[in-house]
Amino acid sequence: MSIASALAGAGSGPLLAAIAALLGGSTLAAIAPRSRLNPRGLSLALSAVACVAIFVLGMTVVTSGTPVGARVGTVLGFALIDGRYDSLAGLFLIILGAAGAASSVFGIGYGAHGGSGTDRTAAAFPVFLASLALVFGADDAFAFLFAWELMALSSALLVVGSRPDRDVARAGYLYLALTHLATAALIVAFAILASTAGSTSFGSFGQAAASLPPLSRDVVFVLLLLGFGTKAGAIPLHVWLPRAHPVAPSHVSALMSGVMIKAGIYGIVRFGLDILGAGPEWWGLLVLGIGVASAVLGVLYALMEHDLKRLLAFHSIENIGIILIGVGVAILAVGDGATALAGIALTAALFHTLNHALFKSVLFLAAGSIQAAAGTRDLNALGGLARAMPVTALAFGIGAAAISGLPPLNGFASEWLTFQGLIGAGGEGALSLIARSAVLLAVAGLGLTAALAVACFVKATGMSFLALPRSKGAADAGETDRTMGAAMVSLALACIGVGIAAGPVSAAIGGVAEGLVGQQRTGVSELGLVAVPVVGINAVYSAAPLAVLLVVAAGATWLVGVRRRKARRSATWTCGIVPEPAFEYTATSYAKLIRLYFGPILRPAREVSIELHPGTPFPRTVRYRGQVSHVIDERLYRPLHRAAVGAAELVRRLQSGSLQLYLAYAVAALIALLLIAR
Amino acid sequence: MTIDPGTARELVDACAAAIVLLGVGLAATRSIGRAIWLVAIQSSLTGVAALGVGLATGAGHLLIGGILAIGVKGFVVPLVLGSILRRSALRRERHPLLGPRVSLVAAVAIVFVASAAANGAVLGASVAASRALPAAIAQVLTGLLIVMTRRKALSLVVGLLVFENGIALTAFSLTYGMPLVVELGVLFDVLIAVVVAWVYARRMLDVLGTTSTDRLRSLRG
Amino acid sequence: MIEALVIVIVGAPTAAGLGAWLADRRLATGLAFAGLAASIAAGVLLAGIVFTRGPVRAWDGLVVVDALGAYLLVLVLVVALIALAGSPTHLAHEGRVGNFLAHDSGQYYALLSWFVAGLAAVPLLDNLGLVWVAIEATTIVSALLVGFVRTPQAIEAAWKYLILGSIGIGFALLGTLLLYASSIGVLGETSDALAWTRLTEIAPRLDPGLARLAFLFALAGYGTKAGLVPFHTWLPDAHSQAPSPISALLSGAALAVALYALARFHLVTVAALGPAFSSTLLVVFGLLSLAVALPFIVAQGDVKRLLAYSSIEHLGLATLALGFGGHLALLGLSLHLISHGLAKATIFLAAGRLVAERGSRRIGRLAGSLARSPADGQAFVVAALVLAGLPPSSVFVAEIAILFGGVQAGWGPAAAAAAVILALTVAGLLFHVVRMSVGPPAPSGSAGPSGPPAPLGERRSPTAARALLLAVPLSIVVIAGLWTPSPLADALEQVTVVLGGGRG
Amino acid sequence: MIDPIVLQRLVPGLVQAALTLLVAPLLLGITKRVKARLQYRRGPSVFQPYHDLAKWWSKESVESDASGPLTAAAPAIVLAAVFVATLLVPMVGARPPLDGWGDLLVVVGLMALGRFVLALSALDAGSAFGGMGSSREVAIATLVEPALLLALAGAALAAGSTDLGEIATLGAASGISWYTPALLLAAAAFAILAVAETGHMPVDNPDTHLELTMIHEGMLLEASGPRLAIFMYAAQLKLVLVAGLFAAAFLPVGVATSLTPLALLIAVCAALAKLIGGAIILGVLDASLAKLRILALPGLLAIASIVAVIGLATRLWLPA
Repeated sequence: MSIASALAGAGSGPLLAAIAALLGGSTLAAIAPRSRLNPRGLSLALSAVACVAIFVLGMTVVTSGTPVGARVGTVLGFALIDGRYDSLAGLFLIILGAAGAASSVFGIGYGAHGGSGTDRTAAAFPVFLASLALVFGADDAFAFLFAWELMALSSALLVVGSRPDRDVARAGYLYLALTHLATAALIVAFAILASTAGSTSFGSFGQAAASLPPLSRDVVFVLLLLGFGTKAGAIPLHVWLPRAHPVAPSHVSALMSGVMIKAGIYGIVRFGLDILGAGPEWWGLLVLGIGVASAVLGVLYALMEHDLKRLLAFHSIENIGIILIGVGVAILAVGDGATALAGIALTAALFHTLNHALFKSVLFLAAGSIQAAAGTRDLNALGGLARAMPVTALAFGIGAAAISGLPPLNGFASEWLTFQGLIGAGGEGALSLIARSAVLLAVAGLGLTAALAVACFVKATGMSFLALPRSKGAADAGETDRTMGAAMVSLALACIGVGIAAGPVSAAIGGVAEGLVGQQRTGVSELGLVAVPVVGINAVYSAAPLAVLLVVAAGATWLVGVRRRKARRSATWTCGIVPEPAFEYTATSYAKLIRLYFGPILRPAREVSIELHPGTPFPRTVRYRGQVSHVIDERLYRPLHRAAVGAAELVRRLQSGSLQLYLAYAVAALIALLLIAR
Repeated sequence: MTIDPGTARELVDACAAAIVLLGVGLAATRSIGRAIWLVAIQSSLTGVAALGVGLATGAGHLLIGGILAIGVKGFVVPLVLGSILRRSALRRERHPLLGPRVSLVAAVAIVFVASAAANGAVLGASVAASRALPAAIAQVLTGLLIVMTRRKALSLVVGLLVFENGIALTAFSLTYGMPLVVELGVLFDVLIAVVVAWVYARRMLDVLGTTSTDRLRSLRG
Repeated sequence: MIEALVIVIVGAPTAAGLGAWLADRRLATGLAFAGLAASIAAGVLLAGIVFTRGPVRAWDGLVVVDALGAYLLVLVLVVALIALAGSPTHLAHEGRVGNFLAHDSGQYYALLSWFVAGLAAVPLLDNLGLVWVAIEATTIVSALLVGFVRTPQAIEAAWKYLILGSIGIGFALLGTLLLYASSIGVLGETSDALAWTRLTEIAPRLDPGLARLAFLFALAGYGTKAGLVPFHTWLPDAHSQAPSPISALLSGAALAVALYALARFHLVTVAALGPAFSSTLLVVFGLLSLAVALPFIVAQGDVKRLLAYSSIEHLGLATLALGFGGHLALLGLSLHLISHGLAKATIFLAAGRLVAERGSRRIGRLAGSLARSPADGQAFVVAALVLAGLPPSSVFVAEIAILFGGVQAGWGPAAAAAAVILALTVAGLLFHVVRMSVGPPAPSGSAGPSGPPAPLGERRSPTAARALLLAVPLSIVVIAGLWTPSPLADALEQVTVVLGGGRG
Repeated sequence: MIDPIVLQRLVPGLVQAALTLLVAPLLLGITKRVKARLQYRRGPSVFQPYHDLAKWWSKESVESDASGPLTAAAPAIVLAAVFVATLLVPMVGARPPLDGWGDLLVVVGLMALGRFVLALSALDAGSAFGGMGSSREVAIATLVEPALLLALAGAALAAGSTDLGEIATLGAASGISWYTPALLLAAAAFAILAVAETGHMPVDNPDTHLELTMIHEGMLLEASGPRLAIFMYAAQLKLVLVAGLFAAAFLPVGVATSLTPLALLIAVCAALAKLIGGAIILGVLDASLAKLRILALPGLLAIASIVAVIGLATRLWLPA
């Protein structure tokens, strides 16, 4: 078994070997004893180079369209590594390469601040990258499961390794346990497909899925959705995500949010569209429903958080929801044979996957640098960092604008495509009336999500960077060092670049979508615009010219109106009192109106305790504690957990200690056997 | 010397009947001392029955098996158990899980169930099949009953012995007994089992001060 | 030549045991190691012969060793080596805490050697009756070992183990008897009426009623020894109260030996009645063991009982695989048994040290063990991750093979249920492992002094050797999870053929 | 020479751009005048907004010492966003001035960009009023935007494309049959939302300076001099944008489909008529409605959403 029996493309074989060598090297470097040379930094540098190589490999595969493969090692008759990188896998490699490189570079600086956990678990970072690369290319059930579980284990180690205390351990445990449960669903689904196909290679799963009776095809689909949905963090399988991401070191959270949860999306797309093929309409509607629920609830809960990284974690759920809306419409369209619509929807989903990896990574890295500089992640204790940390502020601002889906950045381009898919589906005759109504309601859902995202990121950006610092830590925060700055700025520029080059990028991604659903209609018209035929007539969003016009108009207004005029600075008007940071709106108060508007869903509870100066009506301290009930955690997981532990306690009474009773069990079982099995 | 098959069958039937009676007695009795002697006699009877059939069919291993059974289970075991009984203060099974009357009824019921099961089972014919099999199955069930309803450690060992007698009788009645090597092995294992039980009974007396299994309920869950 | 090897395999430890019984601590340790070393040498040689040249016979059929027997022999001897190597440290601690006196270690090594001899004899014997005798002998010897420490709990555990074990295995004797009765009906009273080689040949002509009854009793009997629910009740007490090297041997090897005996009966029954009857029973009992072990693992407080229930769960999985049948599942089973043996032995030793150092078995009080004793703590965590079946371990490969094989063999729903239960069990296991290893070290008012070496002149083996002892088996299991060397693959293939899995 | 096709698209574009820029303050003046008249007051002249803008433009700009660089840059971005949005909406010609650059979703996106920057800059001064105005603005937006998209989706489905040029051309061409019940319901929903979007009664009172009730004004509290002028002008331009969007999507009558000067003249008159009509209606609403409590707003905007949903339902389930 040669190291890389490359299927095609002479150049890509050595590239695969290079990637393997680099990641292997960085793992060894991380394990090396504390030598003079900083092993952690070396390992992260090697990882960064490996990620660049992965990015190049992804680009070659997507642009050349010829799949690249490698098959290494056998365990008990299974192939340990069996990669076949077609254009879909290539796209995800690009995502891994970009986000991975930036996170590794950021990690170098971040480590120096002691923020990235013990050295021992540093070795898990390159393993995590390697497992991600393997998952996206796996072409064999065992190799996929091997990479999948290795990804879960290495990321859990990175999470737990950061700070060995009780709640970090609990978060790491919950994450590993839930992912393992999801993998059980995957194992069963793969087993069913493998037994009908007679082999464990994904290639043979295609016909096997076609030959399955409808009921077991539905079972396989639901199992796969359960398994991949948990990894993607879609509602109601999301509970681990807001607990695990904030606890991990920031460059790991960026990678987990930017790339790892995309493995779930990759799975749903690879199986939902590529392998299982056309299915009944309720498949698409189920994914669409999960998408809308994840989007709306994700952003709602994000709004209520005032821990910056938990807020970003919930936003990952929201963006996964937006991606799943695109995937849901694609599955719906493929099921009903509307390939043009499927092409648009899938392109939108894949484009948003790329965009989310970019802006979510920059936001998490910025959150990491804020925590390193100001020592806290609590928005209510930040403020006024823009002056002290201009680079982080700029990067976070661009990321915030992108995630809120504002033109001309990349977030808007993919959300625009998703809207086109939805409205197109609404007008698509091939879909049933129920599906078309559901899709149009999804338009409202996505609109609500976009508006809530704007609210959330005005809050996050405003509370962190503007006005006066609310705590001493925020007051004397300094700018982070150059490597962290470089990583953040490069990602922010990527957001702007992809935003402006939305035409060519979405055309390339359209090519990937075409490979899966047979047709794509995102062409690049004469002015470098994005042309999307909705039900026959083109709708256009030309990113580049609009961006230029916006800059020119804004620049002109600024030059005429503001630049020459010297602005006098004086105190803010606060009804005559000397202004203090306490007057400013805090994150909790900013989200108050939305908390009241969406009360039925969030069911806010608040507790105000006022302590008076003894004997006088004047309050000495007012303590406000409000929190929002996470309906899924309370209604679904907590009762389940209580029931499980209760049942366990009940069954444990079987082992009551009495010898005579034990013998009675054995005799009863034997008699039962004798009576039943004769 | 050989005896004709006719008398061998009567001898076996007599032994079987006696064994059943002893079994019922064992189930009923509450004094551990008496129980030990009853089980010793019962074991010896199985040895005698084996000797009878051995003489009738001239099967050498049955003879050796019978003699050894009488020797080991008839004499050595009671001595071992007796030594423990003398050291422990409690000689009676004060309140077993089933009262004497109920366990008596249970023992008799077991005999009927066993005979029904024996006839029901489609078994190969063999000279001693007539009465020995129901007795054997009865002893197996009685042994289990005793272990499940007694509190004292020694009573459990007695129950174990009745159970082993039942199995030996089944072996001998179904198939003229196992091959010699296996027969010896089984006897050897029974002997070590009793010795180890003796070791632990003694250690229980030293550490716990009593051989009642009520004190042995601390390991739960 | 085979006869000589067999004599050395079983005889060497037995003789060493006799010598050790009377000798003082240092001589007893030496004797025990020598006996085991000889036995391992002979065993590996015999296994090599069997795997290269096929089954061997000795003493006109009394001893027959085929691929399955050789595989089990190697498993037993390897786990025995791990257990024996862990004994000096354990005895040193027990001596310091005063649980037993200096002269006891002689008896300990003697009993351990006899226990190993008994376990090693089982795969060599052809006659099912003698297999039963050997297993019963190991039960009794291990009963003495379980209760070796003179604490009330140990006595309770040993007593229950003895009584329940003897009665349980009594049922197996009944099963053997019924099989013997049916085989006499066909072969007449010949000497090899109970030889499983002959039995599988004449199986189709056996009386179906008797064969069915025989398997039921054998399932009850050997199920007790293998820890199948509901016959498992003695196992958590015995494995958690025994000295940790003995628990390692019990969990790693003794359970596998019992399953081997059950497998022999299963093969005969399949030959006689076709696969439906016995496979269904094995699958049912396998699933039952998985399901019942789950709550005990999730809501567990004592670390050793946690590992005992994990053994019940893994043996349930092995029984399930045996019931599934088919090439893939049985290949998974063969890999699973050896991996479980190694990993479980290591984790018991590591847990033993952690408990000894902390002086308490409560998982809550063992918190922060990674910080307190990094070597043992890390070994414990790695072994737990391996046992949980996370990727780089061969247990993961075996589980995937078993589940895939199960669906292939038509047991879709059972495999699905097993997959879910396994995942939940792993969740429970990891919860306790995380609780134990991470977290702030509990206040250090620990009872067990982990201070200077044992006053009784008991010398603990150097820390490097101790760390190596734990690292080697774990690295084997991890490497086996990444790459299957051809000799191992070939051996596993032969074992699968013997188990009725047919060619790949 | 410039070839005719470019000319054909350029001329209406330039005319529309000039028209919108010039008429924006006038609309506000008309609204205030109508409101005053209905309140039996003479009210300021309709050209008063022009004077205000000029006044502010010449005044000195005062910034809060707590604010950062964003305060200076925000007005430019807000105005640019709204201005570019107006260029995407066909008011005079059937095709928008920037034909083929963006559709109604891009217009909504640009409005969101304007809102994002305005709300963010309001926080920069660190005063409670800025925070209050900003949080209310974004909260109301979360209620408006879903219904807005549903209403516009109704129009898009009627024309088969989200491109405003396509919608206007098809609307103008199909005459009376364009006004199906579904479209009318969408128009009604859009009308309610337009009021909320432009910050008029009953959602927000544009004239008040009472801290506790103002939303849009609250954000501009710290703005002064040219920055205030630009913000106010952007707000006025937004009124034109929303009215133009309504006209293009739901009332595309009188839109110039050919270059002839006559058609151009008619189109300009029609556009002016629609804009002034809208301003008058807003004036009447301002005078007759009381401001809704902030917590009662969901009720009003829920009505709009339901109307939009019914519109879509009629389109899907009972096609004509």
